[in-house]
Amino acid sequence: MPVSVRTFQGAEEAERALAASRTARYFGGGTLVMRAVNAGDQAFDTIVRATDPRLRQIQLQGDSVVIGAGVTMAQIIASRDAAFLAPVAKVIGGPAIRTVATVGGNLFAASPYGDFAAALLALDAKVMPVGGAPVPIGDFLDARDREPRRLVLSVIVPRPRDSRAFRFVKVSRVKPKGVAVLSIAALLPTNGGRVSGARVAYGAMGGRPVRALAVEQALEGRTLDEQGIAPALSAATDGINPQTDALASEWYRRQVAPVHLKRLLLDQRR
Amino acid sequence: MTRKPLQFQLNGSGKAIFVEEGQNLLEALRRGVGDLSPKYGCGQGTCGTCTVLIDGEPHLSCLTLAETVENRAIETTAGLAMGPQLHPLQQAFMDGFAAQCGYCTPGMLMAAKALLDRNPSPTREEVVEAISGNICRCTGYEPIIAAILAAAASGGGRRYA
Amino acid sequence: MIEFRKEYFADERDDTLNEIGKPTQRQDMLGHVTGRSPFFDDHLFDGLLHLKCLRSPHHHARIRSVDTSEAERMPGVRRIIRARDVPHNLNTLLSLMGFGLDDEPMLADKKVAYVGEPVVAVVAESERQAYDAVAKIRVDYDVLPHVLDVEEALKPGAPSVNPTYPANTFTYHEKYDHQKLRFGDVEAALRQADHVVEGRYQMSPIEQAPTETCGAIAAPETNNRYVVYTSTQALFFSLGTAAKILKLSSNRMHFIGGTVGGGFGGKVDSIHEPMAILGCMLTGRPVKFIWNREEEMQVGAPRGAERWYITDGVMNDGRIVARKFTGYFDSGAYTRLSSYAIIKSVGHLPGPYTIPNVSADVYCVFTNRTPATAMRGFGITGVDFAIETHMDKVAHRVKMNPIELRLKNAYLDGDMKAHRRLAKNTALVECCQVVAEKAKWSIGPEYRAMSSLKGGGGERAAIPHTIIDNRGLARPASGLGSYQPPPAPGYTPTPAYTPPSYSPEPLPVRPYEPAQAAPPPAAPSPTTPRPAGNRFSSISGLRRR
Amino acid sequence: MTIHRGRGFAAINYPIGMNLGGDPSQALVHSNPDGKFMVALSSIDLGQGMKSVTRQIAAETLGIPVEDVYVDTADSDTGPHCMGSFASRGTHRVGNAVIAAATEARAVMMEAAAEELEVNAEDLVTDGKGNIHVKGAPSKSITTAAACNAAQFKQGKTVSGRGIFLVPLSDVDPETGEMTPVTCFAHAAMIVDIDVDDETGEVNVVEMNSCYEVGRALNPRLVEQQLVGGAWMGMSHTLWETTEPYYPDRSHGPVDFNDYVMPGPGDIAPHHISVLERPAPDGPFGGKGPGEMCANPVLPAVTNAVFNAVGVRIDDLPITPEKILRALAAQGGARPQPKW
Repeated sequence: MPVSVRTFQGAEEAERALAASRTARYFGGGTLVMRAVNAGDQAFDTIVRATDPRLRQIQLQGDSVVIGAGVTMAQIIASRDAAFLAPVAKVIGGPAIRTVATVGGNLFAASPYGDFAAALLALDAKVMPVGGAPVPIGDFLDARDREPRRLVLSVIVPRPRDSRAFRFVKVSRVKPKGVAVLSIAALLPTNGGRVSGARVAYGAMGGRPVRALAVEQALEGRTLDEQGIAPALSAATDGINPQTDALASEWYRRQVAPVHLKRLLLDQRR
Repeated sequence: MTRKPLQFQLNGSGKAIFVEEGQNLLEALRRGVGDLSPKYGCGQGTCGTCTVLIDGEPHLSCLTLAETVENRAIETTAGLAMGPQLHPLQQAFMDGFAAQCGYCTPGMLMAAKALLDRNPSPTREEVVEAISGNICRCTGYEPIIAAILAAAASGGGRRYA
Repeated sequence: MIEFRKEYFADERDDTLNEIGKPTQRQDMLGHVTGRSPFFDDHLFDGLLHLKCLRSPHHHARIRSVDTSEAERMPGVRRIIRARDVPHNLNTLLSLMGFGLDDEPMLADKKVAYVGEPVVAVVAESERQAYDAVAKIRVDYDVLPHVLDVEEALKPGAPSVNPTYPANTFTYHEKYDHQKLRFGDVEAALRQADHVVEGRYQMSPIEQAPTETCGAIAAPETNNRYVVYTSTQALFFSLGTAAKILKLSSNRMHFIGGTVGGGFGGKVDSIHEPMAILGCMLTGRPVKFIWNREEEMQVGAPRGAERWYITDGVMNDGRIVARKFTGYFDSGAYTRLSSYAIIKSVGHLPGPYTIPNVSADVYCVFTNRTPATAMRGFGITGVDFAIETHMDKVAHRVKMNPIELRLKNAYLDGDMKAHRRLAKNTALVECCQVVAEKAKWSIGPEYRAMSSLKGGGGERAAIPHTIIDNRGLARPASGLGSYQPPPAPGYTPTPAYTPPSYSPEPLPVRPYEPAQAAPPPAAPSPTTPRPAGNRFSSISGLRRR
Repeated sequence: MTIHRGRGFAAINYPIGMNLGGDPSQALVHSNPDGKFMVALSSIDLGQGMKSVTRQIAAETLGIPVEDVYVDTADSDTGPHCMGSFASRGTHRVGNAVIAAATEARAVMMEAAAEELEVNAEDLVTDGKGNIHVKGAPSKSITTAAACNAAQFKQGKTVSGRGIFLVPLSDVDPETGEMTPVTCFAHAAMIVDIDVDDETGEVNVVEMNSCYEVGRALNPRLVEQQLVGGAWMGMSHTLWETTEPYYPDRSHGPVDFNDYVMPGPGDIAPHHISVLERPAPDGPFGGKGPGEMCANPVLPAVTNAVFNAVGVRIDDLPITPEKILRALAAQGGARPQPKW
């Protein structure tokens, strides 16, 4: 079936068009959809686009920054308001991918992709569906592969009070640009030198970005030194089910997750 | 199969063609306009051989829905030279023997131009980052990195920016 | 970064030539940097059709039925191509050089033997329409047991992969299920050695990964001919293969190529040209057949995996007195070039060393995976990895400087090699010396004083008393003889494809004249001794006359 | 985290020219009336520089400047038979065929010049700059352009030549493997320094030192291209590449350049190369052809460096971080070996 392209002014119309057809796909930046079209993917025959300016906006809203789903990684890198996310955006693909890869698209990318979504998960972002109410990103990701997809308008990202409290690392086999063996995003608020309310998320350690709840609990009230993080490291993969793929096996991902977690928590850069 | 009219600037001159729905920019440039300088390498966004500049930014033409470039300015390797006068990047690639089979070269040149247009005197790390989405199977990258740095040193970034 | 050490072998060179040795710019560089170098797909045709294949989802299966009725009704479809549409649907690449049994169909007919094997081809107005139609083809398979490991494939009762070679091994010299190398008495030497060092080495399958994927465009030309723009790296391999498969006179095809976006061995197999031409013959329109990247990586033949076992007999002083190889080349489902790579490999053993006793048994094994083919260093890269990793183990065992171990065993001008020809023009010693000096890896004065030109020959030129055997006589079950594809009616290999019987006029001197290296009387053979050296063209057992 | 430095060595030789022979290549050379030459081949330039190296070979043989020669590759209507560009046969086979063709064409050009100068062709030499003159008497001279023009318009001679190079097919003995595999060998030795991270199994290639013997370097820049790019590919074969990550299991086969990993521009290490040139007896002007062999020493050198760094032998390529980690676990940790 030939592919038809439907472009809408408003995100709401686009959402309605998507909801009306099981064989329609939303076109964010094209990194997923155009690749599928080029490969003759038979799963969809309609591409839905929206030119809604809201999708491309980055704006401050209280303690949060609201990032349109159509905002690209290049926009994130250039944005002052989203500067804390630049280190994450910088490791998504090469320059020519970052000019099109969108925040919204990353929310739907299957492992080993989706590093940006892992960062949003650690930052406790909320996903705003078109014409809906904000959904905690964790719930959104859990439902992602089960429920019919809804068009995302934006993500609402609480800005870390202390920029040093947010840390991110992407481990890949190829330098400087490679797909993730795993990525770790950690929000590590401290109170009197002790961690309080940590959020830690993995990318490429399962079908979709997942929180490391055991690690978060083990970090509570601890100091970020060899001794303080020891319990967190031993809990690094509790409740985590990494995948095996061309880049690494489940075994390897389990082995090195604590190592890279340690280096992240101790802020050891290589 | 419905076809849509499309107008855009290619290397400074206006183009008006028809594209099939769902057609990517790479095919539109190659078959529609006859600019064969961007090459097909994967159609997946993983090799960079089809890199072109859209409004000055590097894009993978195989992942670009052709109809989205309406009224935008596209640059390809075919437009790099000014008549017989090679662009400093082209000259540096020649002088540095930075091509073997030559298939990745147009994409490399565009990725490099995107860098130099913004950052006329990049560090080695910035050059490495700029071509990190472009696969070369022949050269081992070193001659390409050296050529881009040489072009920058020659003021290439500025002269043609 | 690079230096030319002209002082080495200076007296063997005249460095005063006009053009040779000059850093002349590449003739093709301007085309490359302007994006104007004409690769095969840089030729535009009105009404170009696109060809895509339906491929096997199974490692091994019998094809029960194929239903293309729905696909034929899909928009833009101009032709569905089935096995029965291929004039001569069984081929092996090296038949063009006069050896090899035809063992691979262009489109699978009775069964598929690897995931990705093409079964049906669709020719349509657009690439998308071809994909859409392929998706509508229904094939009913009987899944068969499969084998993926080379040593498993050799066990009795293993699934038989390739009907032409039912025992899963290529047959050499109409006689053996492997290629032998015998030089001296390895077993006796191993018994006398101070140390026996063993190793197992596994080379992975490697994709050539040219940035330009393989493809060809065929178009009707005037005079009832076909013009073919191709990415082949072997123009007359592709031309001859197309002529044979399509039963088409070679001069009715005009092949144009020669500017290729990387090959590395992956563009020898000549798969796209005959398919595109057939599409063109059946539709009367220009047809393009190109692999997408996924096909290039998983359907395109890699350099196959190799498994090597090496056993060395070593003296305390580091002299290697015996080296024994057992090698398994994973050929995948069909022969392509693996049988040939093994001969090349055996001729290379035991590496650049003079070892008085050497033996090798190397098997070309069929498994249910993508067929293997040439790739940069085919037949050598894998075994060199094995040999040199093994040398490091030997050095460690005898507690010796690894470079000194190499030098102690290095081959020198005039030494006899295991394939019974004298070494000439060697330079291993100098390479070791120079790199040691560069990297400040110290070696003893006696080793620094060595030269490839000195100390070779004499006793080292002798061919030792050699033990031979008839292990691995091809099992009667072997398809040889029992399976002979009918020579394609109307197809007669043109002279271009059979080695000319004459020798061209003024030739540079060739080092190895058979006369100068006449084989010594071999040790008594348990089998009827055959005249040393049968024709290479009969390695496969099928000799074209 | 502990990083262990390791150093590995390997030495190799490589058979140049297709194994066993029986693989002819042909070339045709002809001039225009103004003494500018064309070389017609059906050989392939896939990046190795076939067009360029045969152009220099033709110019050298004809005795004219390289600018006066152009090479056309791979047209089956105009280019005579060639088996193809593989098995390190291109430079060796096609180069020799071009020498034969250019020699024949040169002879006609010299006869034409001799007739114009009224001397014997044997007494004439070319200066490589477009002139033909009497040995020892540079003043008695004619340009190659004038000679070719006279051949065409006055003497009715075709300044052209045919060449073929065939190494006759070798026998192979089924019992002993006796054969004449090839006519010459290239050589290489390499020392690689690497770092191994014993917590992640990651390997970082720090530096490569190499010495390659390639016969005469017909064009040093083309040789450099092959050696630099080939060593990169050797790194890649050792530490990154495979179409079947869990061989012999077929699952998880890469389908794109994200999964089919190769060293990126940020992974490459400084490579210091020394080139030795021992001319091959039958190579074109002694050239051997370094295209295939250049990757080979890297695989074992890196593998041996891993052992030197952490004391584990990984005999199964590619050496992924996982394989190193599993081996270290089995060994009970890194055991750095003495450095040389």
